[in-house]
Formats: sequence, C-alpha cells, structure tokens
Amino acid sequence: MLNEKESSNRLWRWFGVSSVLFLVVMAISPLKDYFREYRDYQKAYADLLLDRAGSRKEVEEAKALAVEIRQIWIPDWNNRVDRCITCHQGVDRQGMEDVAQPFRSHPDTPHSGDDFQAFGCVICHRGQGRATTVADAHGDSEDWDSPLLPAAYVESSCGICHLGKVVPEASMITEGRRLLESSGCFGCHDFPGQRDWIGTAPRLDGLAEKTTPRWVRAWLRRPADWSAEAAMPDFRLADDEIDALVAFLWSRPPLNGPGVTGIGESSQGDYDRGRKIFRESRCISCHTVDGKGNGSAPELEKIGSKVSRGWLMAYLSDPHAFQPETAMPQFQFTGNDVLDLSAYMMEEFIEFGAEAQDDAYKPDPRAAEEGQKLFVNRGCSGCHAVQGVEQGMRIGPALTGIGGKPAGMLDFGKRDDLPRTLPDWLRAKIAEPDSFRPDLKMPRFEFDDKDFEAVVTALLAVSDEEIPPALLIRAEPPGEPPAGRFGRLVSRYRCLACHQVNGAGGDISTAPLTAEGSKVRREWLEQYLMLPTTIRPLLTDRMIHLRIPQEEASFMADYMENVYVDDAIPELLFPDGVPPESVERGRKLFYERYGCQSCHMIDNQGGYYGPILNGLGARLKPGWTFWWLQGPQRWRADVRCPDQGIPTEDATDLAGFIEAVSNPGMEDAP
Amino acid sequence: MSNKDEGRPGEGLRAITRRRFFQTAGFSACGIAAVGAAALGENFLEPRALFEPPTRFLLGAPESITPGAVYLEEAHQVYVMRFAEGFRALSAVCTHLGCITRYQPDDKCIACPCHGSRFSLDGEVLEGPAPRPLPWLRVELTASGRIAVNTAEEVALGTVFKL
Amino acid sequence: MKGYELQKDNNPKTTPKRVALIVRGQSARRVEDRGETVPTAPNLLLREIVIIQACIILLAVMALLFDAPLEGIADPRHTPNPAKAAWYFLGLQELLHYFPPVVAGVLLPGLAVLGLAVVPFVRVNWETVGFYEQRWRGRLLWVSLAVALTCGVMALYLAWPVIVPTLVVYGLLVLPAIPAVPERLRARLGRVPLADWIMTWFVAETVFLTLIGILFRGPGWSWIWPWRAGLY
Amino acid sequence: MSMLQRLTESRVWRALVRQGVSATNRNRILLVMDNVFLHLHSAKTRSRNLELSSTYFLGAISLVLFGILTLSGLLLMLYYHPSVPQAYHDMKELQFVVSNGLFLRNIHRWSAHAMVFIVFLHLLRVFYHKAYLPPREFNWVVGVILLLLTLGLSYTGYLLPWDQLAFWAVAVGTNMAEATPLIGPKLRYLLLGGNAVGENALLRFYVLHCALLPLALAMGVAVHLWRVRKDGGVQGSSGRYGSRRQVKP
Repeated sequence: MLNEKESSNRLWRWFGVSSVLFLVVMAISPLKDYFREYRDYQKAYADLLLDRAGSRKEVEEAKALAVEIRQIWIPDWNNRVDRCITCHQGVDRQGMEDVAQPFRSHPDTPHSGDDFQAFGCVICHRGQGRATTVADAHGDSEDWDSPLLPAAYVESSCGICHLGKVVPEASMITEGRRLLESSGCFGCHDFPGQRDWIGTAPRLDGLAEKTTPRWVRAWLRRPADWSAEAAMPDFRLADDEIDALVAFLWSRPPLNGPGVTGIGESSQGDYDRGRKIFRESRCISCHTVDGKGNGSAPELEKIGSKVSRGWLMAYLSDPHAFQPETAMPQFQFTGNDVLDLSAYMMEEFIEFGAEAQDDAYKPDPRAAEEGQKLFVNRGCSGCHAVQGVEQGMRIGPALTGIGGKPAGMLDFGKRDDLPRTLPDWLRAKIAEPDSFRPDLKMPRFEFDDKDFEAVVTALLAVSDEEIPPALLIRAEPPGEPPAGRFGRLVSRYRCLACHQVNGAGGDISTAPLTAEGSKVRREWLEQYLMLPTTIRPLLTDRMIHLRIPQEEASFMADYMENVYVDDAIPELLFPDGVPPESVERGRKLFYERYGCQSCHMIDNQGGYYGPILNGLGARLKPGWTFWWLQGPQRWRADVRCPDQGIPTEDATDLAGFIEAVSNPGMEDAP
Repeated sequence: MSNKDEGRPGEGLRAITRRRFFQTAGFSACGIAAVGAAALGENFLEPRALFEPPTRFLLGAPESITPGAVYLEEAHQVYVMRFAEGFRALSAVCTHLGCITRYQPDDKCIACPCHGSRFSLDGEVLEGPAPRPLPWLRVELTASGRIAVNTAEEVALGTVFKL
Repeated sequence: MKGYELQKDNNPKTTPKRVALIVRGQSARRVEDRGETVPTAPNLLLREIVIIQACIILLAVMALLFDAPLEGIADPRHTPNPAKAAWYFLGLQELLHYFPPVVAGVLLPGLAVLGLAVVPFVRVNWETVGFYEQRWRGRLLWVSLAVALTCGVMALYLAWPVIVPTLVVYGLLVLPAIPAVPERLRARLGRVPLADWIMTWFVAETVFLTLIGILFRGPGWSWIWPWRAGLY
Repeated sequence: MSMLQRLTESRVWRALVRQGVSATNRNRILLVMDNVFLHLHSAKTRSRNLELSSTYFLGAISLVLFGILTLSGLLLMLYYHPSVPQAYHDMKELQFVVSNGLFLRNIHRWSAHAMVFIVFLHLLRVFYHKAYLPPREFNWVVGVILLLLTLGLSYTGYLLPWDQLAFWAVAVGTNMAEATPLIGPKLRYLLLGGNAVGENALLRFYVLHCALLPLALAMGVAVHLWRVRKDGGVQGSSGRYGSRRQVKP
C-alpha cells in the first residue's frame, strides 16, 4: 500500500512540475507578441515627437500616439496592404527631414501625400508590405523574393506606371529607356509594351555601292573603334566570322531604289563652295565634327573613308529614299550643291593613314552562305534589314517581367562573386555577358557606369506587376501629325526631329511650335524659314539652313500663323499703337524694377545671356511678349528666364516698351 | 526503497505536505494557464489590423452638389444635402435597428423599409419605432477644395456647414 | 467456431468472465489473469495529464523555435527545385522516381494499406511462434525465393534503395540458420515470428526510402550528400 | 472559508462536481464512472498498463494531438479565407498582425507532423505487441483507416497556405491519383473541381480539411475507443513471443 502511496506521491510531483513548466512555456509566445519589434519603434517615435514638440497641442498629440499597426490599404488594387508606416511614421510629416531613419520625412517627389495613400510604399520601394518586422518588411527573409530596391534604382519604379519613353522628372529611367532603344536591345529581346521603339540601324542592301569591305571589317571588329558614338555594340566576332558576314553582305543584289551610279569617283566639284554649303547648312547642329554637334546624328569625321562618293551624293539628294525613318531632313540642294558638298566632304573627312581601297572584292559563295547563317544566329537581322533574310526574329529571351524576377530564379552561371540580387545580376549580364557562360551570344555595349545604372533602372521597370488601368500612364499619344501639304513639308524637312508640336517631336530645339502663330510675325517666319538667323547665340544646336524655297516657306508661315495659335495669348495687345506713357513706364520697369538688362541686350546695351532684344519687335508679337512676361515657364518648364511674378499692367507696359524700343516704327497692326 | 522511512515519525507527514505542495502548484498553474488561455483567446480574436473603409470620405467640389438635392452616398451610407443655409450630412442608417433608409422625394421624408420609421430631412423622427433622430455628421472643406464627410464624427443636430 | 476452442475460466477472483481464444496448433493455455488492478483515478489519469502536458510543452517549444515553413506564393508557372512533398510522403515520392505513377502512386501504397488492413486475418500473423521454432527449412526456402523475386523486379527498375533494406532484413532473418553466429543472437532472432519479420521489412523500407527522400535528394531529384550540399 | 464551504455544499456545485475530493477509492472510481469525458476509461486499470513500455501512451498522445489540432485549427479558421491569393496573404497576416498567430500556426503544423509520426508508431506498437489478435481484429482495421484519415488530413491541409510547397505537393499528388486505373481522371477532376489546381481545388481541400475529414476522424476515433473498451481494454505488451523452447536450427 505504501508503495502505491509512494508512486502516487511521485505522480503528483510530476504533475506539479509539468504544470508549472506548461504555464511557463505557454506564457512565452504572448510575451513575444507583446514586445513586437514595432512597439519599440513607435515608442521611440513618440519620444522623438515629445522632444521636438513646440506647443502644448503637439505634446498631447505625441502622448496620444497608440502602439498599433498602421497601414495603407488599397482594396481596389489586389488588396494591397503596406504597413511600412507602422515604423516609418514620419514619412508624411513635414519637418522631419533631419531625423534619422526610420522616422525621416519622405523626400519631395512629383507624387505627394494623397498619392502615397493611393499607391502605398511597396510599389515603388519593393519589400514586403504586410510585414511588421524590419527584416521581413525589407524583404530580407528567404520566403520573400522582392527585397527592398536600392535607392540608386528607385526611379525604375516610376516606369512601372509611366510607360512612355520619357518619364517626367525621372531622368535616369528616361535615359535608360533611351539607351535600350538606341542600343537596339529590342532587336534580340522582346520587350512587352515597348513596340513603339524605333530602330535606327540602316538597311544593309547595296552595301557594295556604299562602302568597302575594308571599312565593314573594321567596323565589325569593334564599332566603337571607328566611332565613339556607335550605337552598335561589340559582338566580339572572330576574323573568319567577319569575313563570312562581309561575303554575305557583298553577295546581296544592288539596291533597287535610288541609283548610286554615274558620278563615280570623279574629282569634279568645287571644294571651297562645298565647304561654304556645309557651314551654311549647319550640318554640325546634328552631326559630330571635331567634337561639336549634339550627337543626334552620326559623326562625319571619317565619312570620306567610309562611303563612296556616288552613294554620298545620292544620299544628300534624297536621304529619305535610303532611310525612310531617318531624322535627316531633305535639304533642297541643287545638283551642283551636291557635287560641291560631296567633293568637300570626301576630301575633308577622311581617316588618315587608311589603306588603299581593295576594289576588286569578289565574295566567296560558301563564305556568303556561312555569313547568312551567322547574320541570323548572331541576331544581326533583329536590327538590320537585308534582302533575303526575314526580319524580326528575336534570338534573345523575352524580357517580359524581368524587372520583377526573383533572384532565386536567375541563372548566375559561373559568377560566384556577384551578390545574389537582381540589379547586380542585370548589370553584370549587360557588362560581361560571356562571364556567365562562354557561349552567350549577347554583345558587349560601350556603356559607362552611368549608362549601366540607367539601363538597369529601365530594365527593373519591365515589370509584370498588375497596375489598375486608371493609374497607368501610357506612352504619350503621338500628337496628331500635321496633315495635308503642310504635313508633307514638315515630314520632308523633319521639323519634328528637333521641334515639338503638341507634345510630340524631338527635344533638340528649345522652341516648340505649338503656339508659333501666336508668337512670331508671319513675315519674319517666312524669312526665317528661307534663311535662319541666330536668335540665341549661346546655343550650339541652331536652326539648320534647309534652303526652303520661298513658295513653300510662305505656305508654311501662313499655315502656322492660322493654325498654331494659342487662344490664351492675346492676338492684339495694342490695337491703336503703343501709348507713349506705357513706353515710359515700361522703360522704368525694364531697367529698375525687373532688371531685364542684366541678361538681355536692348539698345545695344545689356547682358548676353538671354536673346538679344534688338529687333525683337520684328520677330515677336507683343501679345506673346506680354503673355511670356507673366510666367515664362508656362511655355516650357525649363525656361531660364525667372518668373518674377510680373502683374498684368506691368507686363503690358513692358511689352509696350520692348515693342517700341526694339522695333521703332513698326505698327502693332493686325 | 522507502522501507527505511517507514518508521520515522513525521516523515509521512512531510511526504504529505510535499505532495500537497505539488498538488497546489500543479492545480494553480493549470488554473492560471486556463485563465491566461481565455485572455489570450480574447486577444487572438481581436483583430489588430482592420480592413474597413476609412470613415472620412471625399465628395466633389461644393459646386458639384446641386442645391436642394438629397443625395445618398451609398458606399458610406450618408445623405448629403445642400440647402440655402449650407451643407449637411445625415447618416442613412436607421437608429432603430440599422437598416438603410431611403429618401422619398414625393413625401420629402426619409423612410426605413424594415419597420416603417420615417424621418424628416432634419433627421427628426416623424413616426415609427426609431428611438432617436438620424445623426448629423461632420462636413468639412479640404485644402484641395473638396467636400469631406466623416462618418465617425457626429455633430449636434442642425449644425450645417457654410462655405 | 472452427479452429478455436472455447475455454471458460470459472474463477471470478482471478478473471472476469471472459472468453479466451486459443489459437490452433498450440497447446491450450489458460488466458492470463488480468493482473493487479488499481483505480484509474488518479493513477492513470495523472499519468495521462502529465503526458498531455509534456506533449504540449514539447510542441510549444518546437513552435517557438521553428517557424512553420512558408514559401513564396503559389506560382503555377514555376516549379521549385527540388519540389519536395511533406516528409511522410517522401518515401512515396522516392518510389515515384523509379516506377510509373500507377505502380508507385497507386499499386504499391494500395498494397501496403491492404496488407496492413488484413494483418489480423492472415494465418501467419496469428502464429506467435518464432520463425525457427518449427519447420523452418521449407519456409526459409519460400522466403528466400520471395526475396529473390522482389530484388529481381526492383533491380529491373534500378530501384536500389528498395533492395538494400530488403537484403538487410533478409540477412537478419537468415542469421540464426548460420551456426557460426553466437548462440544468444541466434536464440534471440530465432524467436521472432515470421509476421514480425514481414512488418520489420515494411518498416525498414518505409524509413529507408523516407530518409533518402529527406536527406539525400537535391535539385532535380539528384543524389546529394547532405553534409556536402546541405539539406534541401 | 464559510463562503467556500457554502459554495462547495450548494446543490449546483454538487451537481457539477459530483464526487468531492478523490481521496477514497469509492470516489476515485466514481470520478471515472460519472464523468462523460472519463467514461472511456474503465474504473480500474491493470497496474501493468501503467508502465510506460506497455503502450508508451501512443494512442493517448495521438488523441491529444488530434485535440490540439482541432482547437488550433478552429482558431486559425477565424483568420483564413479559402481563396486565391488571399489564403497566402492570410498566412502573412497570421505572422505579422494576429496576436500569437504564427505561434498557433506553428503549433498546428508541428502537431500535424507529430500526429502522423505518432499514429504510425502506435500502429507499430500494436503490431509488435500482437494487440491486433482476435478479438481486436476489427479495431485494427479501424486503426488503419484512422491512419489513412490522418494522412488525408495532413495532405489536404497542405494546400491551404497556398504557397509554392502547397501548390506543387497537391499538383503532384492529384496527378498521382489520376494514375489510378479507371476512376483516376474522374477522381482528380472531382478532387480539384477542375483540371488544374486553382480556386475550386483550394475550396474543396478546405472543406475536406476542416469539415469532412475531421468529422470522419472524430467518428473513427469514437469507434476505436469504444472498441478498445469492448475488447477488454488496452492490450499492452503480452510479453510472450512463442514459447521459451530452445531454438535448434
């Protein structure tokens, strides 16, 4: 019996001990739960607010802060939940810019507080929105494959919603997208939603008439050696591959279209006159020569060693017949102009120390066959069209969703040295594709560090994130191209390559044409079209001399006068001429109140920074001047002329003064 | 093994007190654990992050609300009205048992479809079982010039919002 | 009742009134008396409570130390590599590596379940007599044939992990037949009935295959050494 | 004290707690006999079965695990939506927001693993102790069914977090089921409620996991325990393998 008692005692002891243990173990989780990480952050934030509180109200506010989970919930967008503000409590509060993270205010962006509520945080910064611990929220845990985006690449997130080539106020991704387009990435890779990218690679038909095998070999060896601005990457071709490609290209039939025959290599043409035409036409506004030019067109320094004279003349006569997509306008050169211009260019722009031409090149048919295969296999046909080869075969993998790919799914190949992150992988992949696997076909691009950063930023924006249609900002619709005769002329002279009209067109010229009719006088415009003059001496990209015939210039000036009008700009500011008191008042305002003379030259005195105002009245309509003065940035956001908040009456008088002084004798007549 | 202890006086007693100690400890621990579990259960059941629409919502600019119109904002169950003296927002939830009332344009009154309560446009009970008038809600103008209503903030009856 | 004999134990002090079953082929023995009894409360009850608490304590500690696995959200486009099932299905997954789904996924597990279900209805399982305690030579021959057949079929499918435990268990079964083996071991193994041998074989297979699946399989279901490649 | 006394002597108290302190053998036996939860036990237990090696309490542990799973599962259901992709988000909510949510999920997961393991051990224990011999053969079969139900519960529970592991385990599993002759494709179609693992499959697995299989298991356990009593209580180690005859190979 005692034995039983003894064992019973032991049982009760077991029971006591295990019950207490049970209690202790069960208490751990609630304690852990109570002391969650965010609790400390919220207390620290409350303390911080108390420290900084300037008023009684702020003190009470800080004291009233509860320890709780804060979140941005977007039910209409896949039920997104971002709890970043549980710790980052200062993001939407002003005056916390100097505080250490996690409490710092969000830096200024084009999007503001209301937008944060609508977007959340994760769409831009990545990481895990639902998480309430630092490691998990920043995406450092293993089960989350979208870690926090490094600050350097954060602009890529703009590109998730802004699908256009140009993302406003985001220069990095805009540059990245420009590089992706100009480098021809889409020749090999499929980019979703980027179908409006335009290739600049020329057709390769009739190459035998245009250039020499020697030049093509040199080019293929490494395009950047020929021209630092070459858009074509380095394919690292072996010599026999280059030979095969040349044989293939030389075995293509000659061009059917514009004839390149006839003129040959004759030495006709006036070198000096050619030089004059070259300067007058301002070729160097676009083409690089001696380091000048804006780089929007190929450099010409060695063009004489590259192309044949016959081809050059044919091209100068009708560039659009060779390259329908080119930005090069159609200059109205006469036959003699072309002859002289080509004589000048062929003699002036040659590579010194070049070998003699090998005239009699006969392609080996077997090598040509080999070259055709190579042409397709290395993806040449992705960018270059040539007869007999189907274009648009993309040999690279599609890049759909590449910007959201989990690092775990990336093939790092031999690269053990890389951090296992998507941006590092992308960068290494572009910089040294063959370091992953030796047989990768991807060429090397001549990018510098900034280019790499921009391209990776643009690639990170190639996301398959679902975005509500209301938030998507698609590529800016290509502004309705001008139609009719005016449209044909605009196309021939490629006005939109430099000027913007209704938001479409190039950005080389600082002068959009949308309100040109309200801005300038018709007579001036006609003259300017025929023979452009320098308006802003500081600018290097000046209007080119297209030799537009009078009849066309007159037509275009008429058209713009009547169509490119902005109703916000007064048509007639001084119907009865400028009143003298207005001129006097305007003069005072000009010199004393607003100090315009520090930048502008008027009456042959003043600064040289802004356009010269002498003779301005002959160019601009006073209504325009008046409108401009009240906010120059309304015209273009990047106008340097400061917005001095000039009131209407001051603007009127100033416009009157400028009109009177810069254009004595000219009536402000309809 | 415990034969030796058998004879000693007091040993058995000590064994019994030890046993009592463990019994008490065990049962108390279990008791505390049970109470704790209940508290934890309650804590668990209380959600800490809610997925409910915010109580403050935005309407259009003041001009977008036609004077004299009674407009039911269905998502938040609020009547928004604009009369000569200003804007007002009334809860559309019947104070009786929470049905959503309807505006009867013919009678110029608000009626509840469940138990027949009727309210005036001032929220006063005209007839039916509703115990209280319909609450008036805070109306504000935001910085961006839009009308905002906060369903969580009741104001005294007759507090109109003037521009 | 054919095959059974009934025997009544009439002493109510030692045995409650119960029917005893005596298996044919053995001498009739009296059903053992039920032994000493004690009140369930608190003797058994307390033990059970302690066991329950111990279980919960263990589980709670485990839950505190190790988080339940959670991978990325399901993505029908990408299969993780390797895609391993829960550990208790890894034996099955290992079988699927060798056999077509109908064999590994349906036939073999079906047979195993059927085999387990009919355990109490098969004669060999009633025998609590050791394998070597009677007529063992003929049976050893049959067992050897069965083992050879099994191993042959498995070898056809290159299913070596199935053969290994089979041979190990068979080796243990054969040991008592070898005079060179120490007498005590022979006696110990010799008393194990055939039913237990079969079950042991089944357990060995299950454990072995499951362990392979857990420890030795990596990306692409390739063979790895966990101390070199880590656990997947 | 008198308050306590009055309370313990009140009718209501005595109706609820019927035996008083279990100090006497009579009260100890009544405690078991009168209690709905304890009536699965006999009033008296063979002292041999108190030994750990008799049963290792494996059946009891299985039952406890089932209880833990039911309780934690019920609580988890309160924060779970069987829909894509909310199911996965709910796992994250449990981890990051719900009080003790992750702890509860962990307990549920590990208990499930433990239950499979312990139930299997229980089966082995019963086999090696020859506890399936008549008259317990029916209960053995019930036990095998319970093992299958346990595996089924584990498997159906697997899909519910809707993570990669879940998705592919179920994709592979249901494809295996498809290999069953004759009924295979139909079986898979019914199981998934379609041809692919998707919204329907998740809902079906949810219903199986939270309603059908637990109900079946609970009923199976009831039968199992009832049979244990009917077949004469637990059968621990019989300790009599064969005779003690000398082996003569």
